[in-house]
Amino acid sequence: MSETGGVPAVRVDLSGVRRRLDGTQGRTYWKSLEELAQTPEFLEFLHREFPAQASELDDPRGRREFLTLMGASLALAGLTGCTKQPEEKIVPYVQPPEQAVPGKPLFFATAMLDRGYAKGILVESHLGRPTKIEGNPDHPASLGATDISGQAWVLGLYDPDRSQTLTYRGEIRAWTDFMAAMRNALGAQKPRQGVGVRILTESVTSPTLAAQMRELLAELPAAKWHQWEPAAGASAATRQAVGRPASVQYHFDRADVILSLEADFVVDGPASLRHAREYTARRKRPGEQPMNRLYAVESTPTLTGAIADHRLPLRPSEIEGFARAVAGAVGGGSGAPAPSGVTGDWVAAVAKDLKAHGGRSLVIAGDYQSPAVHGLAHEINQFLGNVGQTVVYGAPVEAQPVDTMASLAELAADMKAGRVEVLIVLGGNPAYSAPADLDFAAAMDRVKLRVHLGLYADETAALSHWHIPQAHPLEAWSDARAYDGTATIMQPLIAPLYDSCRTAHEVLAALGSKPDRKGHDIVKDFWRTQLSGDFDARWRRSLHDGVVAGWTPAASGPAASAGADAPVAPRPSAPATAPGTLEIVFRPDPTIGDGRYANLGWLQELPKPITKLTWDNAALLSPATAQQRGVENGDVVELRYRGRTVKAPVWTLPGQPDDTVTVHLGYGRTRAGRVGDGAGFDANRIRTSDAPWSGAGLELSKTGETRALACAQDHWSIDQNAEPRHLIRSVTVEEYAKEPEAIKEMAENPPRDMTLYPNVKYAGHAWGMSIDLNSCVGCSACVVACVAENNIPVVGREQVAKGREMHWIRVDRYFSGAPQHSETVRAHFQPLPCMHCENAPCEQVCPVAATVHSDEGLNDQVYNRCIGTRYCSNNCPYKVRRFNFLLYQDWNTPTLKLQRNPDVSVRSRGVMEKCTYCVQRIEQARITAHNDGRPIRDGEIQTACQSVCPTQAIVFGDINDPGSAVSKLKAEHRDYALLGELNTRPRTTYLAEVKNPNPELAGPAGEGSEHHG
Amino acid sequence: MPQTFHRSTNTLSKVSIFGALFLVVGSLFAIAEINRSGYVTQAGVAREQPVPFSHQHHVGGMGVDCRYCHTTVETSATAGIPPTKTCMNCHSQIWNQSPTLEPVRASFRNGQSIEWTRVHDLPDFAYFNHSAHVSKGVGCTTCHGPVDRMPLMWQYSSLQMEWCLDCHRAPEKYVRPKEEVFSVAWQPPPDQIDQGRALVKAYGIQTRTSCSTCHR
Amino acid sequence: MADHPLPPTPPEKPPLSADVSAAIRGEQPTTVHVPHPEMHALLAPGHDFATVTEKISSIVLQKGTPLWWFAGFAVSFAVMNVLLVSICYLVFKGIGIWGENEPVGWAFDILNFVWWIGIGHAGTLISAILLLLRQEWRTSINRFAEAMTLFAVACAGVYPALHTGRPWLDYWLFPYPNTMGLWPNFRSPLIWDVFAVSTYATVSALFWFVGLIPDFATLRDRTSNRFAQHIYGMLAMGWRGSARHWHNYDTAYLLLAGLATPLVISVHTVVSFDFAVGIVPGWHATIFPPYFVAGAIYAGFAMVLTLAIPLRKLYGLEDFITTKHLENMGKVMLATGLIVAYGYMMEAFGGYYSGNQFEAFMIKNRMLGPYKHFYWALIVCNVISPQFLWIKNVRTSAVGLFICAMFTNVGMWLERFVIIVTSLHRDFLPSSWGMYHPTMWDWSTFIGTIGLFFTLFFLFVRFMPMISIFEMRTIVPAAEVREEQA
Amino acid sequence: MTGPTVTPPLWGLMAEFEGPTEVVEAARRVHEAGYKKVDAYSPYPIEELAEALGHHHSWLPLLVLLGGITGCLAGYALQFWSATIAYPMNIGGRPIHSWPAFIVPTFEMTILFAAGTAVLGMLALNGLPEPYHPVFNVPQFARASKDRFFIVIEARDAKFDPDRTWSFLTSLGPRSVSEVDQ
Repeated sequence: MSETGGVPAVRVDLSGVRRRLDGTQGRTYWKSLEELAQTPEFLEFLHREFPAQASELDDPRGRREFLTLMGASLALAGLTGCTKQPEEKIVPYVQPPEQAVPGKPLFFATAMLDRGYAKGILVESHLGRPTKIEGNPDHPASLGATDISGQAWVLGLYDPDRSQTLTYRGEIRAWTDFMAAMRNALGAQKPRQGVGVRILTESVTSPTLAAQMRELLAELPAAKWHQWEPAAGASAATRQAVGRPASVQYHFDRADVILSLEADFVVDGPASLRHAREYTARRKRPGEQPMNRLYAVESTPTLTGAIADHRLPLRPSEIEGFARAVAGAVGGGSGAPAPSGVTGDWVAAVAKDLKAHGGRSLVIAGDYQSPAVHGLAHEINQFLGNVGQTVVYGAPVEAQPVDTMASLAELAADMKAGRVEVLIVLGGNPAYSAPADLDFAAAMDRVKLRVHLGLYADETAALSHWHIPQAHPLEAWSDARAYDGTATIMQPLIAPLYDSCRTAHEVLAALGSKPDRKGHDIVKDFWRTQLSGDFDARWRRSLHDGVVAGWTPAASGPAASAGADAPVAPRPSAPATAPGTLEIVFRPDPTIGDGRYANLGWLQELPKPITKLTWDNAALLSPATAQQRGVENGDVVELRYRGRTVKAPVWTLPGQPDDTVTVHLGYGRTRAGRVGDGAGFDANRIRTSDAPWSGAGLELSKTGETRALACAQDHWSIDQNAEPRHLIRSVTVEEYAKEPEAIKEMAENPPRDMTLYPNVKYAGHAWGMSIDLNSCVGCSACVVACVAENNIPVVGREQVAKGREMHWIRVDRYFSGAPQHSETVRAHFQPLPCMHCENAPCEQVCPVAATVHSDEGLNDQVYNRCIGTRYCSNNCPYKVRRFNFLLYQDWNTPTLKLQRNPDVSVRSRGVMEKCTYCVQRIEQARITAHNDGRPIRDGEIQTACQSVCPTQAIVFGDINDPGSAVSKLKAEHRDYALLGELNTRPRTTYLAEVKNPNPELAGPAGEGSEHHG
Repeated sequence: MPQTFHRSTNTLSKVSIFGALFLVVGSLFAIAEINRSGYVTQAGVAREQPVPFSHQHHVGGMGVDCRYCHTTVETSATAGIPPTKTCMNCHSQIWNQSPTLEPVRASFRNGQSIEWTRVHDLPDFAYFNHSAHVSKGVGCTTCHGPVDRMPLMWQYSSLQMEWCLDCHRAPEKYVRPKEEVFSVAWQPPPDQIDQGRALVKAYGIQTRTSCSTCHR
Repeated sequence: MADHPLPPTPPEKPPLSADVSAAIRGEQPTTVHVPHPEMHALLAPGHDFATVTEKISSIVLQKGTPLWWFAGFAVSFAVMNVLLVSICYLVFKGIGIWGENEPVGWAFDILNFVWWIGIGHAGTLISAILLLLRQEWRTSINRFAEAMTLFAVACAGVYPALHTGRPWLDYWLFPYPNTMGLWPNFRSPLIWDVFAVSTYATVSALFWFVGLIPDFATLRDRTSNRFAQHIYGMLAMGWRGSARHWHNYDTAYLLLAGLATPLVISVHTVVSFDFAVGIVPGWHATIFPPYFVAGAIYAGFAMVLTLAIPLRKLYGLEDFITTKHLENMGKVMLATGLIVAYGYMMEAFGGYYSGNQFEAFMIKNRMLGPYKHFYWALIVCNVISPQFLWIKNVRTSAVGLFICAMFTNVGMWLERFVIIVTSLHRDFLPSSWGMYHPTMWDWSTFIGTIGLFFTLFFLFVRFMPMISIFEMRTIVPAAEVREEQA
Repeated sequence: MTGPTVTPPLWGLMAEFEGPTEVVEAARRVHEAGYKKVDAYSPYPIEELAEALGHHHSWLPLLVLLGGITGCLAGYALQFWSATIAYPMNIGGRPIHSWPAFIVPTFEMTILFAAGTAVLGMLALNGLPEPYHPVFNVPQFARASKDRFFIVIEARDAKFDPDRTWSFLTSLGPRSVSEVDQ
C-alpha cells in the first residue's frame, strides 16, 4: 500500500504515539488529575506530604505548589491562528515562594541513576515544574554532561502511563491497608527469623537504603536480599579477577595506548561520561599535544569501536583467545601464543605498543565480558604496571556487590522450591527481564505474597498481589553513589504527581519497626548519623552542590588498597566456535536500555547511534552473512537458540563480525505503556542465565514475513559512486602534520569576496558554532537534549518511516570501507544542527519572509509567520528543516504540558521549524547581561546540545570576538565548512577527524568512500 | 424586434461596473480598520475583576509605587501579579472588614488563589521581557498609559506588532531617564527627540527589529 | 414600424474565396486576391453567414441537450466532488495526509500545478500568438482553447492554494498593509508565481470575455427564451456591431493579444524559476525557462487535441475544425516536442559535463536510481511518441493524433514528477535521502481536479459558443468586400 | 404606416443591406453626402466600413500605454518601498534592494494594468454597456448579429430631413429602409 510508504500502518493520518495516547486509560487518567488539581483532599495531601518544618531553604513550598499555576498561560506557549485573543486568567500565588521568581528558572542539584550508580544532574525548574536536566559540573561522574537517558528522565516523570494507584489484586487500596498487610505477613515471619522473606532490589549504591536493608535483615536474619540488574556492570567479574570485591576506576587522561576488549566505555557504564571526556581531551588540538591511541576489539559495532584508531571485529568466542594471545605476547602469566593471520599481526602490534607504554597504557575489558577476559585484562595491566596509574582499584561502591544473575537464579530456584512466602520486589521488572531459562514468572506464582514497587504497572506488577506506584526519583528523597564512591543526596523537584507514590525507603520502613516515615525524614536521619559537624550547614551544602563533600562510608565491605592481591587464575579459554555456525550477542538497547525506558517516546524515536533504527530492535547481521543466508533488511527471521525461539526482523550492519547476530534487549514489552507496548521483539525469550551476553549455536531461518523498520537514515544506497563529497573529512596525525591545509582543500572554497552582491556586515555579535568530529562519539545525547529544550514532539513509528521525524539536530552516520569486509568498515559521526548559513538558501525563497536573518547572523524561523510552503526545506542543502505535516504536538495530556519549556513556542500543524541556536538562551543571556550593564561573556551562552555533550565536541559563541573559544577552534586548520563549495557560508563548521593509527598496522585510511548501511 | 432591456439599464449597468471596483476597495479598507479597532485589540476596554481593584486609588490616590506589587518587573520577564499576601499586608489592618475585600481575605484563609482577568495579554508566540525594557528607560506609562487614572484596569495600547515596531525602530521617541521610569506623572519634554537620542546613546539601547528578538 | 418593399436586389455573386479575416487584424485590405488552396481547408465549402451562425449557435440554443452530455457532465461532476472531499479532509487533517516528507517537500501538489498551468498555455498561444502571426487556422479553435486555458488555470490554482501547511493564511502572500507591519518577500519565486499566475488568470479571462461579446449578441438576438435573452443580453452589454465599435474592438483585441504573448511566455518562465532559482541539483539549471515554455506549449496542444478531436465528432463540427487544423496542431506538437527532447538532452549533458559531482549524481540517479522507470517512461512518452508525427498519415488521422496527444499528456506529467521528486529525494547529503510514495489523497486530489476541469468544460460547451461565430463569418467566402467597387 | 410624419419621435432612418460590398459602398456615399451622425452595423468587423464612415483613429493604444506605465511604476514602487523602507530585512545575505528580483512582479503588474485598461478603455470608448439602444426597435436589426448589414442616419444630423434622407437611402439600393423610433 503506497499510502503508508510500505510501512504496514493502520492509519496514515495520526502519528503512532498520538494513537496510542487515545486509549481509555488516558481518559480516566485525566479525570483523576483534574481531581488532584482541584479537590481539597489533594491540597490537604500536599501539606500532609510536606509538613511545615520540611519547607526550608532547600525546598521552598513554591516548588511544591506548581499546580496553582497550571492555568498560567505564560507556562504554555502556543501558536494561534486567530487574531483575537481569548480571555485568559492570571492565577497568582497566595503566599509568595521564597526563591521562585515567575519567568526565571531555578536549578536544583540531584542525581540520575545508571544501574544504581549516580550521575550528578542539575534540574531546571520553572515555578515548580522540572522541565530540563543538565549535567552537574561538580559531580565526578557527570562533569556537566548527561547521557541520553538522563535527558529523558524528565519525560519519565511526566509519563502519563506511570502507575498512579496502589492496588491489591488490581483493586485500589490505601497505603494503610498495605502496611497492615505487611504487619501481618512479617509478623508471621518474625518468629521464624523471616526465613520465607525475600527482598529483590536492583543494584543498590544508596547508603540510606543499604542501612535500611541492614536494619531489616537484622530484624529478620533468615530473610534474603537478592539483586537483579539486567545489564549489570562488571563488579562480579572484577571480584573474580582481582580476587576481592572492588570498584575499578580507569584514568583515560593518563593513558597513551588503550586496548578495549569490547568495552564501550564512551557511552556505557556509570563512568562513561567521565571516560568519554578524558579520552577525547587527549584528541583535541592534534599536533599541539601527543594524541592517545585506541585499539578496539569487539563482537558487535560499538561507538568506542567507531572512534577507535584501530578496530578489530571478532566473534564473541574469539575475544578471550585474543586477550590471552595479547597477554602472552606482552609476557603475562596465563598467556597463550599469538595466532597467525590478521589477528596475529594485531596481537603483535598491540602488544608491542602496550609494552612501549608500560604504566601509561590501559587495557579495559567490557562489562559484558567473562571473568576470564577481565582476569586477563587485569593481568596485563598488572604486568605493564598500569595498576595504580591508569587503573585504580577502590572499595566497592555497591552496598552489596553480587553477581546479580546468580542472585536472581538463586531466588528463582528458591521460589520454585516453594521456600519463598513473601517476595518484595523493590523496583525492577524481573518478570520481563529475567532470562528465559529461569522461568521467573512461573516461579513467582508459587509465592504466597508478592509485592511490587515500580514506576509502571508492568509485567511484574501484573504477577504481584500488591503493586505500589514508585515515586519518580525527581519527586522523591533518596541518595546514591557514583562510580568512585562520591555520594549525592537526591532531592525532589516536585511533589509526587500521584498521591499513592512511595519510594523504596518508605516501603522498607513500612516493613520494619518504624513504619510510615516519610522519605525526607528517612534520608535526612540517616545522614544525621553520617555527617559530623554542623549538620544543617553540611546538609544544605550537599544538597546545593549535588555531592556530599568529605564523606567516606563507614567501612562496609573490605577496605581499599592501591595494590592488588593475586588474582584467581582465569579458566582456560573456551574454544572458539567453528566458522559457519552462528553466534549470538545480547546487549542492552542503545537507547531504551534493558527496557526500563521503553515507554519514553524521546528514546524510542531517538535513532540508535549506529543502526539509526527507531522504535524497533532487530537481528543485526553483517552484509556478508546476510547475503550468504539470503536475507535482507526487514525480512523477519526465526532465531532458535538453545531450544527457544523468537521472531526478529533482520538489519544488515556493516562492521558486524560475520556469522554473528546481535540482538538488543529491552523491546517486546507487553505492559510498558501506550508508547512502549508492541515495539520490537523480546530477546530475553531466548536469553539464558549461564551465558547471558553471548553464545554459540544460534540457528536462523526465514519466515517469509517482512517488517518495514523505521530507519532515520537512508539505508539502501550503498551504490554512491559519484566522486566523494567530502562530507566527513578524516586524516591521520602524520598527514595532518605534513600538510594541515589539505583538509580545507579537499573541496573548493569560494573566497568571500567572490560575489556580485556586497557582503553583509555583522557589526555586533556574530554567533557561530564549531563541532569537533574528532571528539564526537556519536552518543546522540545532543539530540535528546534538543528535544527536551525545544519542545520537539514525538511523531511515532509510521511518521519516522515516512521520513518525518522532527529532530532539530541529528547525528549523521556514515560508513567507510568495504561493507563486505567488516574489519575494514569504520563508522563516522557528524552532528548536524542548522548551519545558520550567511547566504541562506532557505530565506531567499520564503514568500512571506518567515525565515530571515537576525542582525547577529541567526537564521530566524518565525513559526507564527510561516504558512508552510516547504520551499525552504526543499532548498536547504543540509535538510535540517522540519515540517509539522500533521498535528504532532500533544495538546491534551496535562502532564506532558508541564514538561514544556515556557521560553520556546510550541509549534502547531502546518509550520516549518528548525534549530534556532537556542535563541531563547541567547536572548536570556543578553537581557541578563544588559540589565547588569555588561557585555555577554564568552561561554555564558550554552546551547542545549553543547551543554549536554560529554566530550565538549560542540562549542558555541561569538565569532566576531577573536578571543572566544569558538573563534579559536575555527582558526584551526582542521576547520571546514560542510558543502562549503555551495558558498552558503555556514556559521556552523566542523573540525576534521584526525586518527592516530599504528604505522605497523594497516591504518583506518583517512577518508574512505561514504556508505550508508 | 422588441427591446430586451429598459432605457434605465444603460446607466445602471455602467454604474454597476465601476461601482463594483469601489465596493471591493472600500470593504478592504474597512477590514483593515476593524483589525486595528478596540473590538479586536481589546484596547480601552475596562475588564471586570473578582475584586474591583482600583489603580486610580492606589497609585494616583495613595502614590503606591508600581514595584510594591509588581515586584519582579526589574528582574524578570513578567512584572509579577501580587500574591494575596501583598494585599493582606495592608488590608489585614485597614478595610479589614470591607465586604468588597472578602474574596481577598477568603483567598488568604483557604489558600485558594484569586483568579484575576488578564488585561495585557500578548500572544503566546511573542516573548516580552519587562526587565529588559525597564532597565533601558522605557517607562511603565509609556505602554500601560495613565494607570493612576484607571479605576478598573484597561489595556492602553493596541499591543499589535506594528505598535511594538514603532518604538523598536525609533526608541528616542519614547525613552525617558531611568529614574523617571516608574513615575506616573512624567510627561515627554518638548525636546523629547533630542533628549531621547542622548538617552539611547547613554543607555546603549539597540533598535532591534530582528524576528528572534520577540519570537522564539 | 414602416417597411417599404423595394425592387429585389441582384442575385448574390458566386462565392469567392476570401481573405478578409485579415480585416479583423487591421490589415490593409489585400488588393489582388489570389484564391488560396489551403483556405478552403479551413472551412468546408458552401457555408455562408447564416449557416455558420446557425450551426454554432444552435449547439447552445437547441432544445434537446444530447444524452451523452448529461452522462459526461454527471461523471465529471461526481469526480469533482472527490476533489471537494479531499480538500475538506486536507484542511481538517493537514498536508500530512499526502505523501510528502523530508526531503521531498513538494510532490503531487506542485507537480500537478505545473502540469495544469502548462496545459493552459496552448489557449493563450493559439488566440494571441497565432493571431499576431496571422495564422488563420486559429479561428475555429481559439475559443474553446481559451476556455481550456481558463479551466486549466483554475485547476492549477487549487494546488498552490492548498499545498501550504496553513491554507487559511494564504492571503499573507499578497502585499497589503497589515498590523504586523510585514510584507511579502519579493525575492521569492513563489511571490513571482502569485503575481504571474493571478495576472495570467485575469488577462486570459478578459481576453476570452472580450472575444465572446459579439457572440453573446448573436445569441441574444437568436434565442427565443426570454430568460436566456436577458442573460446573454447582459453579457453582450448591448453590443450591436457598430462599425465604430468594431474599430475600437479590433484595436483592443489586438492589443490584448500583444500583451498576452509576453505574458504567457513569462508565466511558465516564472514557474520554471520556482526550480531554477533553487540550488537543488536538477533544479538549478539555466535551460529551464525555454524548456518549460516549450513543454507548456507541447502539453497544451496535446490537451487541445484531446478535447478537439472528440468535440468535432460529437457535434459534427468537421466543417469548421478540419483535418487541416488537426495537422497544424500536430506540427506544433512535433516542433515543441523536439525542443523538449533537446532540453532533456542538455540536462543529461550538463550533468556529466559540469564536473560537479552533485549534478553528475543527479542525472545518474534519474536514469538508474529508484525512480528510473519514471524517467524512461517519460522519454518514451515525450521523445519517442512525437516522432510519429513526422508521418503525414498520422498527422492527418484523428485517431493517430489523439493517441500521440494522450502520450504527451502523460509524458508531461511524468516530466514534472521526474524534475520535482527525483531531484529532491536524493540531494546533497546522503544521510537525508528518502523516498516519496503518493497516498490515496494525493491521487484523489489530482483526479478531482480533472473532474473540475471537465465539469467546467461541459458547462462551457453547453452554454457558450465553443467556436467564435463572428470570426468564422470573416472566413465565409461572401465576407470579402469586392475591390472593383471600393 | 406613413413614413415622414409619425409619432413617437423619430430617432433615425435605417437602411438594410445584403452584403459587405454593398454596405461599404453605401457607407462611402452617405459619408460623401456629408452626413455626420451616421453609423453602420455589420455581423463581423469590416475595416473598410469604418474607414468609409471616416473613423480612422482610436485613442485606445495611448490609454493602454499609460495604463502599462502606471502598472510598471506602481509595481516597482511597492517592492522598493516595502523591501527597503517599510521593513528592511537581511534575507539570505541578499542586498536590501535586490532589484533583479523585483523585475518579475514589475513586469506582471505592467501587463495586468495594460490589459485592464485595454478592456475597460474599449468599453468606455464604445459607450458600453448599453443594453438599450433605439436600433433594437427595428425587427430586422436582429439579423445584424447574423448576416445583414445596416446603415443608420440619426435624426439629429444637421443634414437630416425625413423625406430627403429617406429617398437618399433608398437610392443606395438597400433591401429595405425603415424608421427607427427613439
